[in-house]
Amino acid sequence: MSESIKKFMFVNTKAPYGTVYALESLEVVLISAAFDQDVSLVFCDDGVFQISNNQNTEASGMKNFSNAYKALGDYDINKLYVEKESLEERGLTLDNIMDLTYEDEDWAEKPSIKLVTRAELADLMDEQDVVISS
Amino acid sequence: MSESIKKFMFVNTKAPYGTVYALESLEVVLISAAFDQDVSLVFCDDGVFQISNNQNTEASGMKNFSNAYKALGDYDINKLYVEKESLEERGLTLDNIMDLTYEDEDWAEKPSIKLVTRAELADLMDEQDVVISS
Amino acid sequence: MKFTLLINEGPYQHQASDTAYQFAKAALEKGHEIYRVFFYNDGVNNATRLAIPPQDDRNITENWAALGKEHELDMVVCIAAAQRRGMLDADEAGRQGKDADNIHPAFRISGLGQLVEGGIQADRLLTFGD
Amino acid sequence: MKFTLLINEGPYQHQASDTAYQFAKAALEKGHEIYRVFFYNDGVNNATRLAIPPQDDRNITENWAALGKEHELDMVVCIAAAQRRGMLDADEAGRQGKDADNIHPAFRISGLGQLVEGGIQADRLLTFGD
Amino acid sequence: MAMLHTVNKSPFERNSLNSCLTKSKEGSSILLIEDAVVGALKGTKVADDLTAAIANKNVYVLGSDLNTRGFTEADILDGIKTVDYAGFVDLVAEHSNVQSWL
Amino acid sequence: MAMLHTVNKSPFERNSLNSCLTKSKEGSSILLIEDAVVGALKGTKVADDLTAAIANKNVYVLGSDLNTRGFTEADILDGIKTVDYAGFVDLVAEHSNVQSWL
Repeated sequence: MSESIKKFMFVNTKAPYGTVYALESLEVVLISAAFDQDVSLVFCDDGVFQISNNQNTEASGMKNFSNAYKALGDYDINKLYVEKESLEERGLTLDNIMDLTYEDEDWAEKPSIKLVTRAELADLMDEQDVVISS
Repeated sequence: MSESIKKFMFVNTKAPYGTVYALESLEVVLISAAFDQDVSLVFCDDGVFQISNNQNTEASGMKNFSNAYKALGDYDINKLYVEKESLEERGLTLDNIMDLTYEDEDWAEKPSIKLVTRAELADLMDEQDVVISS
Repeated sequence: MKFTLLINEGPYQHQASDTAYQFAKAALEKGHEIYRVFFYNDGVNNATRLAIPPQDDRNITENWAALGKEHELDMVVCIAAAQRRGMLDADEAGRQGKDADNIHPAFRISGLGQLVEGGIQADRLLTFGD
Repeated sequence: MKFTLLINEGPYQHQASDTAYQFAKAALEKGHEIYRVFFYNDGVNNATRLAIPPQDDRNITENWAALGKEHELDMVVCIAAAQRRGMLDADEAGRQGKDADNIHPAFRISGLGQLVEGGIQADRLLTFGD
Repeated sequence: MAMLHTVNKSPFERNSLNSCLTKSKEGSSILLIEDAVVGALKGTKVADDLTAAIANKNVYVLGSDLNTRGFTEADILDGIKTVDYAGFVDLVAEHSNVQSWL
Repeated sequence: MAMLHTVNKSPFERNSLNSCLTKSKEGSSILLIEDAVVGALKGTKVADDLTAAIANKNVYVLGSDLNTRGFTEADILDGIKTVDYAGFVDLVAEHSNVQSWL
């Protein structure tokens, strides 16, 4: 097998907490950082709720794992694509989404989140080597 | 507790085989016959596919349990409501549905399946004591 | 009022068991009775005594077990659904010639009739599923 | 061509494991290689050796085990997902102080890195889920 | 007494809220729990369906599940009431029966 | 080479077929498996969406899953091709990548 870098895309389409997919997908993403691949994340459909602000699980007893998304930048995972149409259909804007950032090579803080249209997303998906959806 | 008979309704909303709910719900229905309650079944939404004709699992390796619906009449479970709108939305008619029957007290063979409208179904659900959906 | 709860999904994968647990706790705090908690479909997987969830997460089975102990809940695992999915108690394992068992002692294995009977005896039967 | 298969649902409740099994069988018959089968989420429950499905139904775990033996498949159960759900092998049970274990010997427990590595090494990674 | 209906899945992902809305009677109550709570948000593509439902049914949302997903009462449609688990229990007790739309 | 997309849930129950149709590119292929096969039937409320997709994408259905649910090739929309598991394997091998819409 070639030792070249592969493009891995994790596509998150489901709301968090109602099912475990958001949490366990994030666990794969964090592990993938150790493999020096070209990793990107997509939040579309109900996946946009995974990175909504102010998640508070106190009264539900669920494990709040939303802070772990903030660690992605430290792992050099900084290509997080949010689908514009998915936000709109849910009455959301980028103000509802966590302010996720990373530090570039000059230690400047940059936004990790890129708003993309559905058509742009289709192009991005088309150029991946591995797509893991949930 | 009162010893009076309760109205039990099993509401089947999901296609068979893709998930286990159809099969395991049918197992509850068959057991319920032993309790002399007033049992009825509903097939609505994708639940109508549970009783479609000619199910053939040979090439998929799934367990074909469709014949068990034919046994319902022998257990005196003969109120099977199929939602008309659900059939229409799926391009189906009663011709696609198994011909399920029971024998009445005079040994005459009668149809177990009753086609009901969405509004009639809402009325039927409203008068139940126990509704178990899947 | 008497409630019977039906839980159709396993732990962690779906919120169903968590919701049912929070509902049961709230109902008991309000003085209602939980006549039975019936675990069906993948819900039988809630009864494993072998789970080791991360330290910072809830332990769903132990939560049920503790609530069950405090309120003497009748927590029933469907035998047919359990056999399909590899959930066994020691008796079953012995009968079936299996070399291990995994059901937590807070739960008991029984037949589907217990679900129907739970529906008959309780004032309300609630389903928690996917 | 080399395939890695990812299975995210448990046996019987969802068709995912059946579909993946049929796909694997067909791929092997066509001369392709299955680089790895990775069981994640509730998919870990496919690895139980304690299941007793009805006589007239398929035995999903034994089907995988037989296919795995015939083709020397690398069938990996994610350790983190397995711990959450009470799936353990004898080593894990010993380390964690659990009094039983339930993983079929045809499967091995390992970390999530095996999934990523499976994606890197294979020509195609396919996901079977809910 | 009228029926209580519970819905637990997002209306953007599944059809179960729609099934519930079209098969529940006037005067009945609907409680959104788990992922279904996002259906109660303002300005969504299902907001009109919910607003129509509020006109002749009682619609509730489980507050803890709303908070868990990052939202509060301020984010949901006018006319939808928030309840906690104790309120969920009361709703079940006060209605003639409960049906889960799965 | 174009992508292969798989969909495994009924379009009457879930939104995943719609997500796939709106986020897949012209010239790509879509394979309906498991409960999604019912989306290929003639005369359904999603038939227009599928017919539109057939115009610029290749749509396939897994025959064994269709048979399992009581239907055959005669019941599905013109332009949708039936494949068996060997054909499923070929589709995966022939396309540049595969994405499962869950």
